Amino acid sequence: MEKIYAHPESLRDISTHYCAGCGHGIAHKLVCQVIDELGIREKVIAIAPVGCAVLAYDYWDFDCTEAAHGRALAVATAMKRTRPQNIVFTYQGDGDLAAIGTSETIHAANRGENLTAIFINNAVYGMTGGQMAPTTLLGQKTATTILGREAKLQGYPLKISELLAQLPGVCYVERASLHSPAEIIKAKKAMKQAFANQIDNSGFSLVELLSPCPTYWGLSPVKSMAWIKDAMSKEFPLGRIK
Amino acid sequence: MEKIYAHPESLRDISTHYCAGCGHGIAHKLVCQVIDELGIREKVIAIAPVGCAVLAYDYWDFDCTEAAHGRALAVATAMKRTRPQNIVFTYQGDGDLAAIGTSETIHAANRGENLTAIFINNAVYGMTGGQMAPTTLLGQKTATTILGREAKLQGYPLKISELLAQLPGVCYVERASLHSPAEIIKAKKAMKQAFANQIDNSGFSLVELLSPCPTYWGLSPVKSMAWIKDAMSKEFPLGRIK
Amino acid sequence: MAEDKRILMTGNEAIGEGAIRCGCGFYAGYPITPQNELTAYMAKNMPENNRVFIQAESELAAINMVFGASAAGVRAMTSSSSPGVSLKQEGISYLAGAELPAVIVNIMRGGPGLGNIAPSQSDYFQATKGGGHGDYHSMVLSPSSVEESYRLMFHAFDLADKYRGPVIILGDGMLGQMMEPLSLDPGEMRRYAKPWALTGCQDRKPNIIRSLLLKDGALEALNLKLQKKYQQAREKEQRWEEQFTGDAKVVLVAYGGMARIIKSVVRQLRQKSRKVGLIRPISLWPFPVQAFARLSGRKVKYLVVEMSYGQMVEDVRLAVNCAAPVEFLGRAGGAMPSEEEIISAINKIKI
Amino acid sequence: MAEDKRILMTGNEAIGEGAIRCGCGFYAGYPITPQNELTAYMAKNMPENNRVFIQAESELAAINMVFGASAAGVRAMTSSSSPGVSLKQEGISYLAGAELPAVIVNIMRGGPGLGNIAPSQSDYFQATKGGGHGDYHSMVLSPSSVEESYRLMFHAFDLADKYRGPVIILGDGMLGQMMEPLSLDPGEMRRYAKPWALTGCQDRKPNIIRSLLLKDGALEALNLKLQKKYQQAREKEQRWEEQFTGDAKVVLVAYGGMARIIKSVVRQLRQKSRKVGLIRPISLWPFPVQAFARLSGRKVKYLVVEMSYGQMVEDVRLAVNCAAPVEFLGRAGGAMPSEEEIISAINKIKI
Amino acid sequence: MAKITIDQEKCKGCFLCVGVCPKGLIKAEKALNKKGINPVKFEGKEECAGCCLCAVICPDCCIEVYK
Amino acid sequence: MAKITIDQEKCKGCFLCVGVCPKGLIKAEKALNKKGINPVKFEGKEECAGCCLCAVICPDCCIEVYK
Amino acid sequence: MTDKIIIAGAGGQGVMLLGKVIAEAAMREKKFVTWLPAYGAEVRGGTANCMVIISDEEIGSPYISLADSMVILNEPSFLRFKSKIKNNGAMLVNSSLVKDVPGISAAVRSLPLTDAAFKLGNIKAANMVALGAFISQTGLIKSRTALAVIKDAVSPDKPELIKQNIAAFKEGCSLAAQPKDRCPKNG
Amino acid sequence: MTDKIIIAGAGGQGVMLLGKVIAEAAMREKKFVTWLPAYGAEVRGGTANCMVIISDEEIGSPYISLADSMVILNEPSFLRFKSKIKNNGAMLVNSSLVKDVPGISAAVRSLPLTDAAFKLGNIKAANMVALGAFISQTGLIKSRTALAVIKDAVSPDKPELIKQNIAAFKEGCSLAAQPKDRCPKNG
Ligand SMILES: Cc1ncc(C[n+]2csc(CCOP(=O)(O)OP(=O)(O)O)c2C)c(N)n1
Ligand SMILES: Cc1ncc(C[n+]2csc(CCOP(=O)(O)OP(=O)(O)O)c2C)c(N)n1
Ligand code: SF4
Ligand code: SF4
Ligand code: SF4
Ligand code: SF4
Ligand code: SF4
Ligand code: SF4
Ligand SMILES: [Mg+2]
Ligand SMILES: [Mg+2]
Repeated sequence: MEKIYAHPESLRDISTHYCAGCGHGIAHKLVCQVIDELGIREKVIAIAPVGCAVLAYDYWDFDCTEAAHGRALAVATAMKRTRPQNIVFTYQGDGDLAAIGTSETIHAANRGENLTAIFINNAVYGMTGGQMAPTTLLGQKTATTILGREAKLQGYPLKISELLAQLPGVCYVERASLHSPAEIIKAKKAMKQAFANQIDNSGFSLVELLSPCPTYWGLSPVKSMAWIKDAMSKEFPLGRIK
Repeated sequence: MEKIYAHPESLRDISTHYCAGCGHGIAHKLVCQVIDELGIREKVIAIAPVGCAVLAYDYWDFDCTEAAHGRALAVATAMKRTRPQNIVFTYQGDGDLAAIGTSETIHAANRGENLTAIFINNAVYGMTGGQMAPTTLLGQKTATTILGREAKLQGYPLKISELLAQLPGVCYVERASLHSPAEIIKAKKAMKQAFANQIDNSGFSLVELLSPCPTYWGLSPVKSMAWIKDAMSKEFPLGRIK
Repeated sequence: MAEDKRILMTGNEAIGEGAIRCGCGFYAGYPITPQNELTAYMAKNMPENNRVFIQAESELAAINMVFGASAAGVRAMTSSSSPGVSLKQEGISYLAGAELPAVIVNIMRGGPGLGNIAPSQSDYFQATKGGGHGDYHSMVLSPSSVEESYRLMFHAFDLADKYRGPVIILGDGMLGQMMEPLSLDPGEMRRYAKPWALTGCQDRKPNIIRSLLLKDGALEALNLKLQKKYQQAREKEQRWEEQFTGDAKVVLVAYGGMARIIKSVVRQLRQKSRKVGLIRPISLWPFPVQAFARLSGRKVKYLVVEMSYGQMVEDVRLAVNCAAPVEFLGRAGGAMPSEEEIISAINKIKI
Repeated sequence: MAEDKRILMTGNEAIGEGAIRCGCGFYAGYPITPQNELTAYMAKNMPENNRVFIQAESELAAINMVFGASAAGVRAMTSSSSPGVSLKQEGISYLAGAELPAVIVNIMRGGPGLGNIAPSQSDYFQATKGGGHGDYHSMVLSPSSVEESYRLMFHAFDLADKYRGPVIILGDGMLGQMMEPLSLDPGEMRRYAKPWALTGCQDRKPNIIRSLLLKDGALEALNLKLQKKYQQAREKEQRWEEQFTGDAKVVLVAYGGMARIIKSVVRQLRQKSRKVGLIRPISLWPFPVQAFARLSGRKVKYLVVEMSYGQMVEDVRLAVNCAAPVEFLGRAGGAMPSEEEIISAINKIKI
Repeated sequence: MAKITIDQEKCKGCFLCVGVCPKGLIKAEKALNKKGINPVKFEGKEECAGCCLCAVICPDCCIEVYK
Repeated sequence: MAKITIDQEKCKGCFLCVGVCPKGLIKAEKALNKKGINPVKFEGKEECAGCCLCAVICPDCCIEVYK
Repeated sequence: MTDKIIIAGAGGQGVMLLGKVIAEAAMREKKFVTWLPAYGAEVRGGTANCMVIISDEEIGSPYISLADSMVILNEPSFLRFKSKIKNNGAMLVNSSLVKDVPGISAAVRSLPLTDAAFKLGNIKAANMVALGAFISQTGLIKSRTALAVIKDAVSPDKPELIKQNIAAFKEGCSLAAQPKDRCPKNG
Repeated sequence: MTDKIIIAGAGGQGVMLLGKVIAEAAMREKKFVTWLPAYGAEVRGGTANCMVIISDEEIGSPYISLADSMVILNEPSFLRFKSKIKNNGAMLVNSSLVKDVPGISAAVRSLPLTDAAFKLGNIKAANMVALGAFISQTGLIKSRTALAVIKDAVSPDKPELIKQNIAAFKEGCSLAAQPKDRCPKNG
């Protein structure tokens, strides 16, 4: 028998610190599969966020740096400008990319930096214990929206991907989801495109992944996937945005 | 004979520090006219930016505060939340609102804060000596884009008003211009609307004003107005955006 | 059996409860460990008490929101932990420059950089010397129990209003996250007139809040005014606790969470009749130099113990002014000196 | 008449030229007075020399871009003035934590808050004690002429690479904006191997740049490593200039722009045979305690003069260690002590 | 039927008013004001329409209009 | 024709694989692993289609598929 | 008298709540008490533990370097903390997850806490099983007080959960009672 | 010998350039020299001034509290700096914009610098008129050196501007020469 689904080469074979059913695990694997398939492992520089995925560098077997919370795309900008021969990507949560890092995100995109951003939207701040994220749905209960997010008080879920798609410097934006194998396969394709764009010097690419955080959604992993399908992807429609 | 065009009551009768032909002078006057006409001078709290208009509080005869560079809308948010009976507005340059303050701008708008923002787009950093602003046009020469702004290096002029208009919490966005009396009259109408919205508790309103900076455009005041008409308003189309 | 009115609370929650009880009308914060319990507490309890709670988009936004609320005359606070507090430095300098009262809580964690989330006292310099730009000082208070965390909030807001400037509560992750019994005695809440606040210029001349002062001499005048306030504070606002300084030959000096540990060391050694005492600075700025001045006639030796590589020890040296030797023991980055290490450091001191 | 090869340059421009000549490959900045000449200079000259110039969207973005370029193994710098440097404090702490070389220029202006754009020395504490969180130190160099502004850049980048950490050039608006003749001698440019840099993991194991250290003891280990480097720097990297300390009874101490003024005071008084001398610290961190230690046997008195209300004076007091009286004269907020004020302060010192 | 007044000391000589007056009633003044620049002056008599265009565009609020 | 292997020590028992297997070949294990949770086990013999759905969704990369 | 207790397990095993219940109960019994949590990376993963000190006098450090007693709910926690128990200390070990308990001089009690909870239908109640066993083993607090705290800890509109917790607590008591101890019947 | 010169006027009058030309010329004449600008709010508005020190020895502060000579181009600058001139100092005043020069003990020269520039067709060249007049008045630098600097200061593809500046400079020389001084013809 032949192994037809194997552990990706770029992913170290150790247990992660993620909760059971956490989408970061799936997304990490996809990143590695794409990098392996494109054969760019030795060229890649990854920028880990501050968020549950800060320890990505413990799992990924290629060059990685940390960035201060929210600043991954500023760090990435300088790396790519000074080392255009490398493939530079950021991997960021919704708090990182769309709250504290809003400015860095928008301006890197607007400059049309030749970068790839993988954006993990789990509608919550995982690492710090489940507070509201910019992407938290209306009505969703979090540690800081005890009665559920209310438009009047906390505003609406921020669709940063749609905003970024408006910018002429941005070449590719797609929203995918990790809630089923079929969607995961689409997500991988989108991510591959986002890396391929960088290889082709096409400018800024971003893939948003709707990703489960069972722990702070208070749902089982299986129910979390259902919630993405039934609730989250209604607010954040899947597909290519640009 | 009757005085049919008078110095607005809310504008102190002193000489400003602005250069000859600077749009800030016109915008200041409009702010005061609108406030006088709405009869809200005693309720108004203005937030001056860091930029050429930082000294607005020397000219406006109502309560004013400074805000750190870019943070006017964060300051305004807290003021309006704690004193909803007041009318709170920010007056900000393009560097202030759309560069260093991007994050505060987007999130205040996204929360749908019941605020009014007057956004002076003069395509340049006036106060610090004419460096590139996020709104600088392609090809425009500034102290930091000596050969003219290039999309590849500095990205495209950022249309933050169009971005903000995407946000459901935003109720009104209009771009007006100060380049002729007719446009100035339209600008005033837009500004009045933006204040009226706040009085009606309608949420976030923003008026962008294309405004001349003759000094750092290297043009005479009259030619600056022509440049707005011929070049700037092509890139930044006038009219109601939302 | 009389019912026990005390409740178990974390230091973080006690800070929140103290703030609410002394009239804090506005809180803005951004999540960060180890102070999340405080943000969560405020998220729940501020609205329930008709106060404003905002989860800001960043620490920068939060401190500038505090600026806004304070300028509007409202008691306002924010909280964070080390990296987040670094981001607030510009804002704190603005508060000082604009003479706006505000309370900033720093529940310190291990640094530098992202570091870790273990308790630490490595931000003493930042808090007391001014991590922001310009010749300003924040007043800095350091609680060392859950009870004191609660009580010092009353004092912090008073100082902020009285001196019109930023007040920092400098705690650490241990203090913030630990629980202790707390009696929620209603503290005294003073009210300060704020004629300078922005409330709309009805029936008065417009007010202006600013820190830009361009006219010849204007900024120097502001600075001289600030220096005068600081001098006044140095005279009136020094706070500390001391134990056994009457006959101690070795005086331990520590603040905050670290002080708890030296206290138990002192208790142990006193049981063995060792002449040790302690000074626990409560106000870190103004630094309680008076505590040291009082002992200047006596032949004591000092041992400063910190969860840092030596920050407060500089202020102790300046306060002691070479009247006595000052030794130092410190560990940081998530480690703290243990009782054993402290005792062995004491044993090394020749008396 | 041999042609004069000197050119007139502002201090800001000299800093930029020095950086370019010693191999700075990346600059990111955000406009702020009084350092705009430096940003403008880099905007023009970095691209002309095939280096990367970015006008960042904020100071925060700029310092984090520097983090990125440095992590990629490139000599990188940013510059700003006081409020903007306050915004960089988190980033500087990260650079220290991740052990990344970088040069940060602060052309100080009047504070606190927005203050004004006059020269000032009010950010000494921030620069030397660590305005960011955690037990780190930036090395801090202070030029006092246009020529030295140029030359110290070579030293700054060397220190950054050698000790792998942030180096701050602490100038003031006077120094940054004034012009003086400058000979552009090519300085020596050392190259440091950077096996830790992120360049893609071809033919080697992956590199990781991080400052989060969660494993038991890991962050303490980093801190001990940093402390060791700092100790080494304290031993090897103290720099200062002194004049007439051999027989001086009053030694003036000042740095940067302020030192120019005490130099002319010393010159004047020496002409009148007054026994005054000066120590001008060039490295503010590590502070040149050796300069003071050398004089500890002699009966001198010190007068520290700053454009602040007393910051460096604390380090002088700690360095002198009560071996001699230390007086202080300072003005800030755009004002600086004049020659007359300094002379009258000297006259008040009993010798 | 209408007229305008110009505060020549506040005038910065931007000449924006000059350009917008449909009747060309505003001219440069020869003399310098204290700022060291040439302000403008009103030269209309009867012709001024009181249209306020000049006043509307004046950044320095130097112009008032009477009708 | 196909089979999967499951690394039970890495398995976190999220049961996502259980839910997606079209043939219901993955079941909870009774015994706890060292993490203290119930991992899953493969109970298919011939039926496994080698469709990889289980492996694709596994967040912890515990599953490898052979065909 | 000062008692220092370390409670450790995996995130999700409820060690924090277990510690809080002990602390709250001790407070109600008029003791000085501190409770100190330690989390993994910011919040999740790895081991979680909390430290509880109960004393008749003011408590210095809430941090425990050498514990009088311990509750160990999983294997990594055992490995991490085994050196921190006093020689004559009392250690309650969850034998469902910790197979070997080598080289410990403390009085070790190994009980299948997770299995017991599993049998009761809620694996998450292992912490309450542990509580019952622990106070039976150590007598540090009265089980009456503990039961009162357990009831107050859960909001009254979840009577099912309260019941489960109490059942788990009692199961712990009886587990511990089996060879040597007995669970006070009036608890 | 140390000469301290303050040059002040409105933003846009070219005081900075005027100072730079003097400084550059002095440097070429092998002097120690400093040039220090002062702007209004960040950049614009109000008065602008610069301070130039020329010396045979190393220069301490570039800041001037008492000037040996001054060039004053507008009225607000006169009011601001009139107290900063030495008793026996030399002050060149732009009489086009400064009408009265009361209470000054320095040697005041009032010349219509702006009017002169206006007549030459470029009001912005008033600074060059001032330069010519100032060095004629004070002899601080050679007019030959000044002329060389003026030429180098403008890019050679703007010959018209260079011509204008030189004309303005010469006009300044002759203005100053009219009652007492003479402009070196070989300048
Ligand atoms: C400056 C700063 N602010 C706050 C934090 C605390 N913090 C760590 S991660 C995080 C947010 C995590 O949320 P997200 O980016 O959505 O990532 P997730 O954990 O959900 O994957 C925060 C606020 C920090 N480390 N630094
Ligand atoms: C934190 C900080 N960064 C930078 C500055 C310097 N600064 C003052 S105003 C300004 C930009 C002004 O541009 P804009 O907002 O467009 O206003 P304008 O002057 O053009 O009206 C800058 C960068 C500052 N004061 N504070
Ligand atoms: S908290 Fe949420 S995002 Fe973080 S590891 Fe757990 S499930 Fe994943
Ligand atoms: S610099 Fe530009 S924006 Fe600033 S006052 Fe002058 S013209 Fe106006
Ligand atoms: S009111 Fe109209 S017509 Fe009269 S001067 Fe002004 S622009 Fe001209
Ligand atoms: S528009 Fe106003 S400032 Fe400009 S020239 Fe006319 S009157 Fe003067
Ligand atoms: S490969 Fe397909 S059929 Fe086989 S176990 Fe996995 S999901 Fe089931
Ligand atoms: S998906 Fe993976 S981790 Fe989850 S139960 Fe299946 S094998 Fe275990
Ligand atoms: Mg998230
Ligand atoms: Mg602008």
